[in-house]
Amino acid sequence: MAETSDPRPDGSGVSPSFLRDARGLQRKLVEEYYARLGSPDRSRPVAYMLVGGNLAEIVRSFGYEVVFPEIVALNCAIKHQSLDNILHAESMGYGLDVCGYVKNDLGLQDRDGRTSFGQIPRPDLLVCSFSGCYVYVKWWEALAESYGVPLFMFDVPYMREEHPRKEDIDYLVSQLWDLIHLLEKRTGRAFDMDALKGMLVESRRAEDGWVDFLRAGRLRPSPIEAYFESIFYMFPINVLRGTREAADFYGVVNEEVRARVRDRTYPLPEEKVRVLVEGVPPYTNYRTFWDFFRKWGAVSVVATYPKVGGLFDRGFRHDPARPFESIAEYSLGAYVNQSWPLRRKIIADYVREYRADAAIIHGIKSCRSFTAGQGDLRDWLNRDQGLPTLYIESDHEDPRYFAPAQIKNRMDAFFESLEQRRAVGAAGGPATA
Amino acid sequence: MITAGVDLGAGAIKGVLLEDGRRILAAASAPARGNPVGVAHQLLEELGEAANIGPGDVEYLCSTGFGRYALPERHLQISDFTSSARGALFLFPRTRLVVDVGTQASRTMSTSETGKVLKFKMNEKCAAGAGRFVERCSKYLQVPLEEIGPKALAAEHPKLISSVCAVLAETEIINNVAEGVPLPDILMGVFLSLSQRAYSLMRYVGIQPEITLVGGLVRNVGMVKALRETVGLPVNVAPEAFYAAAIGSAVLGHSRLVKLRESSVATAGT
Amino acid sequence: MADLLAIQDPPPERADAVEGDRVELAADFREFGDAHSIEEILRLAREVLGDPTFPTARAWRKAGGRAVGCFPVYTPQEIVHSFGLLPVALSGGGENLEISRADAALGSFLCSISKSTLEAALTGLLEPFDAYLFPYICDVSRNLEGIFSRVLPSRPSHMLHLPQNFTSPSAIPFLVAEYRSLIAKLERLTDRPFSPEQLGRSIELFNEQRALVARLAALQRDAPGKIGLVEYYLLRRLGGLLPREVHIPLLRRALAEIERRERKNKDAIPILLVGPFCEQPTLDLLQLIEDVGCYVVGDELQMLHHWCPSIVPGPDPLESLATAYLRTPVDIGVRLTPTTKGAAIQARLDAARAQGVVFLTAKFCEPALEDVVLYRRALEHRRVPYLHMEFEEKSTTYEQARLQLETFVESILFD
Amino acid sequence: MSEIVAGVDIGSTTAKCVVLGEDARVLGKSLNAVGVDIVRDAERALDAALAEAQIPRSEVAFITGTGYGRYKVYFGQLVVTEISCHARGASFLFPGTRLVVDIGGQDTKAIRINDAGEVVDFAMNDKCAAGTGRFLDVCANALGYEVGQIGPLSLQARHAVKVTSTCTVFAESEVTSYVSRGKDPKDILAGLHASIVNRTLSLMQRVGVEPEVTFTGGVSQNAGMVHALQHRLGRPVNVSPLSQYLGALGAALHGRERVRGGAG
Ligand SMILES: Nc1ncnc2c1ncn2[C@@H]1O[C@H](COP(=O)(O)OP(=O)(O)O)[C@@H](O)[C@H]1O
Ligand SMILES: Nc1ncnc2c1ncn2[C@@H]1O[C@H](COP(=O)(O)OP(=O)(O)O)[C@@H](O)[C@H]1O
Ligand code: SF4
Ligand code: SF4
Ligand code: SF4
Repeated sequence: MAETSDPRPDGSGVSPSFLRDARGLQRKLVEEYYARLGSPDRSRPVAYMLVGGNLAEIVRSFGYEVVFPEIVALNCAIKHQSLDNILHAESMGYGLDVCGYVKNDLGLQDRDGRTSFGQIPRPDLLVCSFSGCYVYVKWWEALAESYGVPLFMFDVPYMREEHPRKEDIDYLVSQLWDLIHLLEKRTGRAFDMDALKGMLVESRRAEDGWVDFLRAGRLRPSPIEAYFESIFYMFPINVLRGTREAADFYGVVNEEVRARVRDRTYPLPEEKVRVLVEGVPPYTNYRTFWDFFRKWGAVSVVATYPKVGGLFDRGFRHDPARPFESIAEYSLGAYVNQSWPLRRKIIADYVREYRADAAIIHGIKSCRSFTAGQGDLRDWLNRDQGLPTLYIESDHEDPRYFAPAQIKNRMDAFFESLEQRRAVGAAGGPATA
Repeated sequence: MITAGVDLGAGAIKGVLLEDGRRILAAASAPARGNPVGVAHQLLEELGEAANIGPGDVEYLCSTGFGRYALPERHLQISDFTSSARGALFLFPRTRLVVDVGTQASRTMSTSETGKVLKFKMNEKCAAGAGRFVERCSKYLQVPLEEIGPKALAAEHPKLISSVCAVLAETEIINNVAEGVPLPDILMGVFLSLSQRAYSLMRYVGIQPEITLVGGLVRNVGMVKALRETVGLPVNVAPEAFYAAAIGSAVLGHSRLVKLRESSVATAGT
Repeated sequence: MADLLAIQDPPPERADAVEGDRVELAADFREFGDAHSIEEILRLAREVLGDPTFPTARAWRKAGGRAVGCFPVYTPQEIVHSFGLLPVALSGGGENLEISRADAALGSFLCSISKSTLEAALTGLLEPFDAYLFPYICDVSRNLEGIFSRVLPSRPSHMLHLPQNFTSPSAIPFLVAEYRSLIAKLERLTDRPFSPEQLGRSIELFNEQRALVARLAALQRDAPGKIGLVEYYLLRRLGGLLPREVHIPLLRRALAEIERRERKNKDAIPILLVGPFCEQPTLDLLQLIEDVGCYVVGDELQMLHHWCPSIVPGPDPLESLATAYLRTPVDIGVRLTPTTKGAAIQARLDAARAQGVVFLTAKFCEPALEDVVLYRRALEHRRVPYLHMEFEEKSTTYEQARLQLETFVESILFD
Repeated sequence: MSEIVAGVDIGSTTAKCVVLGEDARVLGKSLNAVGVDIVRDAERALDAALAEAQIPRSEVAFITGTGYGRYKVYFGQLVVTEISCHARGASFLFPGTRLVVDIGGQDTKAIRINDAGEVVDFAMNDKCAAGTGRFLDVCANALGYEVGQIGPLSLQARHAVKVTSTCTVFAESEVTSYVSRGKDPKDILAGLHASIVNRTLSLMQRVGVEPEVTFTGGVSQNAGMVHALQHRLGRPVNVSPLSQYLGALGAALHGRERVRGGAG
């Protein structure tokens, strides 16, 4: 129960005090990246790629600049530019129910790629990693038609068993070679295995650092915000993987995390509830959303969303000793490429490993890949796992679907009921230690 | 040659008498409450009186609108899109894009120079983009429908509505009132939101040089202003555009009648 | 009728099944076996369709047979059939199924077929099936299978990954491996080994059915006056519900009767109906399309049993199947188009001599929605009239649909 | 210190207030429509209930605000969501309650509670305004009835029509189209009620249908809805003339706990 009225009814941006240097460095990396994309003397060809199961290292080893329209879309949403793009896409004929990322991107492309944070260049090549979302196929198909550039389809089998079959890996590796031939033909350059291996070394270093960061959520209290903070720190692992900057970045982050533990600066003054968060964030209003957590002393200690680029914390690593096999294995490991039984298992493990007291599922109206079945997940968590779980819904890109009053009401009620039950537990005996 | 057009709309029933496909003799409307067919009959009677003609003088009756099949004595029924487009063209012959905002739906259609509908689109998903929404606002905000438009003109910082749902949008408006947003800003916000929705339909069918607004909302100066602002182009409006669908169906009725006559003359001649 | 069913090897527990069951099974299907006139066939079809409890699968099961529910579109039912199992199309709950539980599990912004299929699972209506087969045609069908594995843990369900890379030579061995995973489950289910010879025979049988369905479609295209859209649809729809051995002769009889009909074509606009490849529109909506003055001369209705024109037999039937999917599938929204959408739709317009396109897409069906935009652009460029409408498998009012369809027709007819 | 407490529930449609005496007896209550000035509506709700109770404001020890407008109850000392309040209120009136179904003006909630009246799990309609009191209001209006009339009328239906529109606004046109097809308004109403119950059931299943169900919120005053819900569940549900006030009552009870907790 909340005493007195809410100090920040609109939840307008309060800068979390615990974010320090790493956040500044992350900003710098983002700015530099977009500046590079937008620079008029850019000589490198551009490949568009999807985050899940992407082949950034291979493509980069041929000198390509890589653009991730999903990331551009979420940046647009954070900067309140997505609605214009979405409306534009709707006037092109994209229906209300089409994924917001797709609409943002296609709307933006049709408006010449201008954003407040930089000019998004047109693609010379489209690499579609069909890993975890069918919409990827449709999206890249649309881009291929409007730009008339080649589309390479990297078909990644959906994970229904914990371990891939030999045929899966063979299929993936054979496709990787097809891609290499295509890249050789397009750039006139020969494939350079050493360059690739060199990048995989950096990728691996970044992945190790990223996993260290994520695992800090196991501490109690957690020195990190595994959902809202990770949103920032995902950028290097997803966009700059394979570069030295990305790998170094996590060194800085983890240094800061250690300092936080030392100085006892935590995401919140008091960690009252440890939350697992599942689902894509409402980027258009993520500050407001965050405030709804903070008001109740709720810290997310683990989240599934930061794993869309790869389940590194479950063991996948790029490996210069087995370049192709490891890339193949990696591409299978996008979070949404796991079947529901596997997803449930991952979540159950997280709850245990991170000692979560509750789960919040944020469903995205226009993303079926992530969302379809989250109701069942809620039911499973609540009933089979005995974990109090709240389901709320809005959109990642479309601010029209974020109803603050409704969401707040639900979150208030949820945390209120947790508090209430805990209070009773305390009266009846010792509460959680 | 007198033809009648009757538009049995969801909110209002409109009727028009047309002479020789060129001159409007009379036009009238009545709310579509209770028995729409009864209302239409009554309306036709009134029109006859106003135009000073007898019941037998109407040679062809063409219906349109939501209830177009309900009128038993119709000679022909035409869908709303086709009739509104034709009506808009009758009023503004160079119209190439028609925006029709009625009670339950907004529609747009692009037309050829002869009034043939080329492309069209209506708001299917949500009802927040049409006149019924304005009616509800009028009720909630306790501003009579006729005054909503003029009041909105005084807006300085219109407050747009973000909710796509008509019902939830109401709550949003109420919140705005509670937060002290001035009434004109709220009202203009409503019209701008409606216009934006209409604009996205318009862009779907393709923006054309000459645009005409028809349907109930032409009576609303706030809507007209908002639409012009949103589109950034001139938009034709005329008081008669309220009756566009009825006019259009009378016009189509007329050409149909002419065709029938011609063919019967032709057969008689041979 | 009884001898038709004898083609199926008796499943293991049939051994001790009482004779009465067999008689009853025969009795249930005899109606179809005996139904000679179109009217009778259609009446039965409507009855089967109006009943959300899968009467044909129930009848089959009652007699000791086993059935597998197959979600659209590209499901290799031949494999299911080769195990002596009855593959039955899961085409949604139709108009008669109330959705109350599936919303909660699945989510709200989803197509109706996914919800009604889950609702059926949650309310026991899928009881007649021993297993369920889902193809990865979209994220919804894929996730649906994942929920099945929780809500129906005692019945195996399988999700088949359909490759989207149509050029890689390794796609064929990969898809064969996919089939093998399915086969492993079916072997466990039926307790009998996979037989390539039997699969070869099943493929032949399905090809026969495909050829007949193609004949029906050709009739619909070339002499639309002879066959009503609803008639056409029902005949096809039965193909996914009845044992193939029953459907084939039935379709033959129906074709013969239709071909004999002396009906002239009306002055209607020949159109392609694009979009309803998965969720199915109501019969009333189909009727409406015809009523307003359109002939549907090309369509994507009820794809389940003709996801490819024909499977070319080869030494390895699994490879034949894989090749058919990868190289010659019917091109719909849940597959990467090899050329451009413009070229694809133009080819179809030409083949059917259609004058316009009606996009009828299931509400919330994202693959279809995204395709429409590309098609639209191509059609506008070619000045082909089109209309886009959304539908749900359940609806009671058609005012909006009628309005739009009429306008579409008027826009072509009037000048 | 007095133990007189008040709960003020500012909903999307109505403002309700309940004043509880020392023995947790309802001394006064009020119900008003909410307009554009929520702060004033809250004041008015309290004043009206106090007037009925014949108690001056100074004697009220504690005021709790709840409902969508709870943050506008500036004169209160505590805010609690209406979910906790309906739970508490329902469990107070019907101690065996394990599932509360609250259908208000703008949302529908299913709340699973424990024997202490605490919320264990809840679900709310997440899809627009469909299936709520507003839905019935709009449809009643379209048929030309007052909202109070439609429940009883629906009970006289013979062949309920099927209402499929999932949207409140389009349900209105569905209703109009049934009218123009000459359907009996009673049958249409029965169809509308059935369709809401169906949606409500889906929410209830989300949290788990428990044996003892209490129906609260304004729509529980609608006999047609009560009937339809009981029919679908196949057993009776608790309703009370107070059920529209349960949010306010629950809020008052929460306040009472505070007062007593502080005293004890
Ligand atoms: N005098 C008026 N001032 C402002 N708006 C009006 C006025 N008269 C009608 N309207 C608007 O027009 C709408 C009715 O439009 P109309 O085209 O007649 O609809 P339909 O044909 O669907 O019945 C009403 O919902 C109302 O919002
Ligand atoms: N006597 C009644 N008969 C039928 N329905 C009623 C009655 N009184 C109120 N309602 C319904 O209750 C709804 C308001 O419920 P309420 O719980 O007060 O809503 P909220 O708390 O959201 O303001 C109205 O929309 C109306 O449909
Ligand atoms: S996973 Fe979801 S958000 Fe991402 S592209 Fe697919 S549908 Fe869109
Ligand atoms: S959001 Fe509102 S207008 Fe939209 S479908 Fe729902 S009730 Fe209808
Ligand atoms: S209707 Fe569309 S979205 Fe739904 S399961 Fe079928 S293909 Fe997928």
